[in-house]
Amino acid sequence: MERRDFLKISAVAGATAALEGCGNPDHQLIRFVPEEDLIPGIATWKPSICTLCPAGCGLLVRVMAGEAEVVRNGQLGLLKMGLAKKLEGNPAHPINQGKLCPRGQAGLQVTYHPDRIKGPLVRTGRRGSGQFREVGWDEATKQLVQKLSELKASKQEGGLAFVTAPLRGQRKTIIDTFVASFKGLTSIEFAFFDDSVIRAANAASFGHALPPTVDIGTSNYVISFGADFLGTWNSPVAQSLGFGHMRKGRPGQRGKFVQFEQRISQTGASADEWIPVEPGAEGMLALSLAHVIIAENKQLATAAGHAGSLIEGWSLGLPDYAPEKVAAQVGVKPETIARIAREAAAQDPAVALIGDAAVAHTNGLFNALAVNALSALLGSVGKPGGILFASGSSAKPPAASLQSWASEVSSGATAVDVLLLYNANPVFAAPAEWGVQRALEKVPFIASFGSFIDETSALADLILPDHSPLESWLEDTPVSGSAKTVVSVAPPAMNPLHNTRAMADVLLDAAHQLGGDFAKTLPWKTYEEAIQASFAALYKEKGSKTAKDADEFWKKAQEQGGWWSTEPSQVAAVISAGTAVKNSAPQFSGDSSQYPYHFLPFASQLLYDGSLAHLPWMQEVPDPLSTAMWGTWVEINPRTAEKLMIQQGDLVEVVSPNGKLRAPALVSPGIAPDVIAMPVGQGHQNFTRYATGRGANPISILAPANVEGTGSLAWAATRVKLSRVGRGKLILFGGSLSESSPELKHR
Amino acid sequence: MAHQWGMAIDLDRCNGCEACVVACHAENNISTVGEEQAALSRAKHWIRVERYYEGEFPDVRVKFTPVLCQQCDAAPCEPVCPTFASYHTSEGLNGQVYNRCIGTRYCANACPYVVRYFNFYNPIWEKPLQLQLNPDVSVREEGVMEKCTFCVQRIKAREIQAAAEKRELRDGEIQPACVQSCPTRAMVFGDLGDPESEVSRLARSSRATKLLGELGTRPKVNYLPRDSWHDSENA
Amino acid sequence: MPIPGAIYGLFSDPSSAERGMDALSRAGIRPDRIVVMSAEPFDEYSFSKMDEATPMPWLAAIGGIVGGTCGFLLARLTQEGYPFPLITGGMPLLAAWPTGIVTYELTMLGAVLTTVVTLLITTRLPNWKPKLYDPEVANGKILIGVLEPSDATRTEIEGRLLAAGAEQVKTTVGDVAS
Amino acid sequence: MTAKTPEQITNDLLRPLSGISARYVFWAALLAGIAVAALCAFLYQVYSGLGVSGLRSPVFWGFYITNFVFWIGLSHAGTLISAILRLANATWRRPVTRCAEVITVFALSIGATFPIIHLGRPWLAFFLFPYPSERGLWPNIRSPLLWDFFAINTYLISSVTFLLLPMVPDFALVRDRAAGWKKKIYSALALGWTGTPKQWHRLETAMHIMAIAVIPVAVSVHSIVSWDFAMAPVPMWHSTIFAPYFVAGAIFSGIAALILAMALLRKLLHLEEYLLPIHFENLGKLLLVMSLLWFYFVFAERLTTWYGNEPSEMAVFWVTQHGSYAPLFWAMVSCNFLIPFPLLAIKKLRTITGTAIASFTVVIGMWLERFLIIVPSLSHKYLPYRWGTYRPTWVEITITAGTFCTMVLLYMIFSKIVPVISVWELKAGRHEEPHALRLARQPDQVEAD
Repeated sequence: MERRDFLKISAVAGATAALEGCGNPDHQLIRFVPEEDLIPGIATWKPSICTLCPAGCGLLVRVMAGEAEVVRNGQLGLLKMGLAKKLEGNPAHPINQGKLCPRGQAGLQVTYHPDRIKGPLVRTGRRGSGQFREVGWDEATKQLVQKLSELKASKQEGGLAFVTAPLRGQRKTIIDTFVASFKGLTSIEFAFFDDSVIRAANAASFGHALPPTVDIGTSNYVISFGADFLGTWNSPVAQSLGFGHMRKGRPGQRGKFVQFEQRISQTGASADEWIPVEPGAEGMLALSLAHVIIAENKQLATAAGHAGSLIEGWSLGLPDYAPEKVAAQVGVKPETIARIAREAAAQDPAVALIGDAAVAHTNGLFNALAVNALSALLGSVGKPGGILFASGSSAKPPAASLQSWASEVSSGATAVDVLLLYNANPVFAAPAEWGVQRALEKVPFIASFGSFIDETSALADLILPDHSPLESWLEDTPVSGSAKTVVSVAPPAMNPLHNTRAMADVLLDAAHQLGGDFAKTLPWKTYEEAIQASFAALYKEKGSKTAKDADEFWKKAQEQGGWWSTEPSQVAAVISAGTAVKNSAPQFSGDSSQYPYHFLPFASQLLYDGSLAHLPWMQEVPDPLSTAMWGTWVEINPRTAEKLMIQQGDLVEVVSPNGKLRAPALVSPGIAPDVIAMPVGQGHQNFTRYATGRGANPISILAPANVEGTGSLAWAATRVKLSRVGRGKLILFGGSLSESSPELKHR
Repeated sequence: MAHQWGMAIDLDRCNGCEACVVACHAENNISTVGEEQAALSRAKHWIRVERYYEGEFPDVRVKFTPVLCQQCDAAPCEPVCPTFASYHTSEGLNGQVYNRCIGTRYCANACPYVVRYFNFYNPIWEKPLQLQLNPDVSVREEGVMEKCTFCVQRIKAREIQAAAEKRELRDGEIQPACVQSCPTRAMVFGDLGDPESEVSRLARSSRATKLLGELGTRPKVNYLPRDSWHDSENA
Repeated sequence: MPIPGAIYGLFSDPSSAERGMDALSRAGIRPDRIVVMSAEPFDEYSFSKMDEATPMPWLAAIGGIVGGTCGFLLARLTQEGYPFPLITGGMPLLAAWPTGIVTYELTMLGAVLTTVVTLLITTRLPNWKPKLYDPEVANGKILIGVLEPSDATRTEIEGRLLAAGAEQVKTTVGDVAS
Repeated sequence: MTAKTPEQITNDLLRPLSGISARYVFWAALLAGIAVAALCAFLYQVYSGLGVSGLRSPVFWGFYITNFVFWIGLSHAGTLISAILRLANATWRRPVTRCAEVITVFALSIGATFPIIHLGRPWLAFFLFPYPSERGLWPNIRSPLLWDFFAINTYLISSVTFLLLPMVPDFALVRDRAAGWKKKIYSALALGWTGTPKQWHRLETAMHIMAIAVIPVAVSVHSIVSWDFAMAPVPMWHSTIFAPYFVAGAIFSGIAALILAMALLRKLLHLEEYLLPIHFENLGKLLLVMSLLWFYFVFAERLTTWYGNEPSEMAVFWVTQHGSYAPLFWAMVSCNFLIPFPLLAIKKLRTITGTAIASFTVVIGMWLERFLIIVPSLSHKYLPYRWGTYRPTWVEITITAGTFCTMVLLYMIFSKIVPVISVWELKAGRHEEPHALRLARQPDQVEAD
């Protein structure tokens, strides 16, 4: 006992000694007076919110005293300050209930990243040259205000554009209000993996323009069409919690999970039954399942209600979708379709969900509507064990499409004088064909609020670095993951390390300097005030049993990381009549004779859409299936590899009608022979020391096809060809693919 | 009776998401080695998720198994260490005393699970990444073997806290970083010496198996293999 | 020890050396006064048949036992108690077989070292002081002589040595170096 | 055995001690250069970290431990062979023993440095010493590495004394013929040896006891080296055959090294009249026996593994037989059996050249054998997910090359300081014949040897 304590003490001492070696210039730095009261060695836990993906999980940040090298008032020195040491899930938070995914864990490294922008920058060199000069906030804000006031004076329409990642809450309100005052567009929201097709389908089928909250935990039968719901899709931590519960949380009862897709995703790997399906045929397959259920009188066609009525031929029992008729197109044996349909119909509750590549075909909306109809037929919509809809935020209006904006700007049809960028990297994450870079080059003044130089912010003239999430006020209204109404809020978990300011604060500051209507439309001095105001409104609307007034309500929300309803929220569906849709076959860019393979980009479990490629943890942790580290790969079936004489680790060239790239080959049995898959995330040309120049970016060769009926990119609609060009560099953590030695076959 | 810390991992729940791996890196100050060293198979992941494919397309299955130090009761790594850097604690953990380690790497050879990781170079945290380091865990220098400790710093902190509060430890009160983060709750940690604990209950279940149990290492991590779905089960 | 006075003959072959030895014995010289030196062992000749008995094998055996005991104690005591018992969670610290290995190795070491020490002590080596010696021995001559001969016997000895076939007879007096 | 007089023998055998040729200086400088490069490589490794080697997970032992086992194995050349031949009273041993014993001492010294070279923190190697320390800890007696510590030290001390004791009379010889500073040095080394019957008897008794002691020590040393592997539950390591297999392999490589060394000495030091074809013939026969024994062990090991069909062992089995290590494996079988067997078995080929060629391949083959025992097993342990591979870097290759050069260099220096053939023993051998005749004539007058 004493011995172990001693070891622990010496361990801590060792760590300190390792960090403060003799002769370290740190010792010559002046020490600032601490800004906080801290007890060394004692950890405090502060709530926060994960901002790395749209799920909006609640965090608890372990904060301990430490000494950081910081600049205060232009002076470099050592400051004893509270430092975030570890991120955990917030156990009280309804979405993630104390759990956290690997990406969320790594959020810590965003704050401490060595290549974070440490203060406002003004471009000095040629645009894109990466030459910047550090300036103070006064000068930086002045420059922004000056550009904006010039713009305001010109009274020009659409002269201001604001490209952001999809946002929620007060930040969105502030940005939208700000942009609206310039008679411009609303902000342009852009993310490569967006949920607009699913929102559109859910709006049509169920009257909720929201991604679904899938209650997997109490479901007995889950059919997933392409959705990587345990990895990156929608609200993965909430879904993983549900998955664990479905499997082993209910003694004596274990649900079944069937996955249809083209390449075994991390989610597919956990399926009880993994069934490959032809790309884009998911809708047809769903309707074939529905056909069996209806035809065998397991359910009445009318049970699907409005969602069913949107499908042509539904009321007739979908005669065109009999398994035998569609089997060839779908690529699934008729008896398998029938069996799955019978199993699903026999299980209550049973649920179907669709996502990722299945809705990123040109017929993605049809696929989504078909799966929605299947879910409705299975009777699980709006019920425990089925699909629920949260009410965190009101249905959002469709954002302006980056694609059309970019083409208008680059063609000169629209003139943009000032472009603001926040948390979006469209130069990397949009297909090259969209011409985002060309459009940006036409904009005379670009200001970015980014924390890092990336492909997009490298083009900026002015960089106004935001705090890292842990240093910032945060709020969020997650739209899926919990049936409860969730409004998260968190004060900064730690003081800013660098000379940064919150984007919302800068914008509010600029608004006040610009004057005019802003005093009324944006009455808050700071972002904190804006959030507090939203909570005051929330208190007025929802009331509280525990807090006696708005102040206490606000204080309690900060302590627990937000406010959430005790009961599932009940939001009325807004169903508008719609016309029945016909099956539409997926269209693929590229002639199948010349480009024989489907190209399937997929979200990386660790790098997500590439926005996390700069975190060393995310680079070094092996991908769950390929076990690849520090690089990308092109996944191909052994039969395809044999045909093309490609071996594991060979450098292959993937050519689409819209471009080509090179990456090492990974030969995997878990992919259809006519599909070539590649993770999104690597291939950054300029994104910190850890991500720059690493691998290739599959987005760059995508055809600019859209999902019919929406403005979304059909990112699974490109065909490619590939060939071996040499030896590549593939770093795998895992040794053998198979548990039994392949050498044994020699016997 | 001293605690006997153990773990149960339900592979029917595990979905291979790697959250445990990152949590472990963050909690235990495991340095990243970078691309060049990773290519030399020197990456350090105290817990890793082993992935095996079975069968050929289209009848492919994938199996995930998180593998961490099994904290064997009859650990092959312990007797081979000439300096007692690897030794058995009274609470059943395979301790690794970094200060005693001279880097023979014998323990890593003896370990059938290959869960011991060697510091081929001094660890590097490019400033200010060093600020993320957990002050409760020592940083290991070049030439030293390291491995999963079941987050002994968390165990000790809770034990000290419970002793200060003059109470017994509650089952489930101690959670190593991997267990705490696991989104599917596949991992359960607790005292195998307490027959009432959740981990003991799982260890006794008919599903429980040990990884390479046939080697006689008596691991304290119990694996509950993937189940299959039977229609009748739910009927 | 100063060089003793001596008279000796140098023989070029062992047979004549043996004769010289016999002649000295017949002359009634006490065996402990006779000195023999050669550049190689002549085990089979009578002039080498002196000082053959030695307890060296027994001493080596005793040395082995002492070494083994040290090994056993080292293995046992260090693991069990010094300076406080190591926490090993009930795992055995001491095992019979490894203790056996250490005991065995130290037994052998003890035997070897005792042998070497016995050799050095009994042959009074190393000893770099001047002593009775003739470098001709290195050229294959066999030296047979008498230490501190009485003046009376000198000529007789010299005569007998020459008669036996000594190539040369030399005398040393007091501290004349070789 | 020869008609040479003691004077001639002395002159012939002491001749190499005087004068240094330009060729000698050139080779010594070259070898010393490579040895210094190896030292620099080691210092570079200490400075940078073990990462400069090619070691990785799961192959934590590579070239260094291969070299360790190889050199310790080679060290069985001498002491063991010379002790056995001494005890067996094989007459032809006399010109051979010292060559062999020198190999032992140098190979053992070189081999013993590798466990330190391979350490992650070599500056803490003293942790292995059993002494009361401020750490409050003794080393772990259960660790085979500690057994190595005891065994190698015992063997080293025994071998050094076994080599040095019979050198004393020869030093005395040199002392008496040298002049100036050389005389001073050799006087010191000769310890004041005069060559009285008492000294000869004690020396011979001591050598006899040591020969008896050193044989089991040598066997135990290589058994313990094998247990470094056999104690770990690693596929194809955890085997009871390992100790005798290693000992046999050690003697095998030791004899080969001895033949090589003798062939070189014979040529370079013009000892054609002392190192005779009969020596090579006899040692060649011994090498042939060991080659057959080696093959028998390999066969027994692989047959048992194949029949046992234990999956983890079969993974290693196949990767050596058909997989990525197969070229090395079959090269090893060729070097250790297929090439030397005909060279040694056919009397016509068992010439000095023939045995030297066979020995050369055996030395290479036995190095490969050590490598193939260590690396394929480590790279294919139980969990296929962590299967790996191993590639040495220039640091390991330089250090390996450096130790070979050091060995040759030490031998070269030794041959200039000490007669490589024991002069007095060789002389003593001349009159064994008459001794035997006397024995037949007057058995009661002659005591047992």
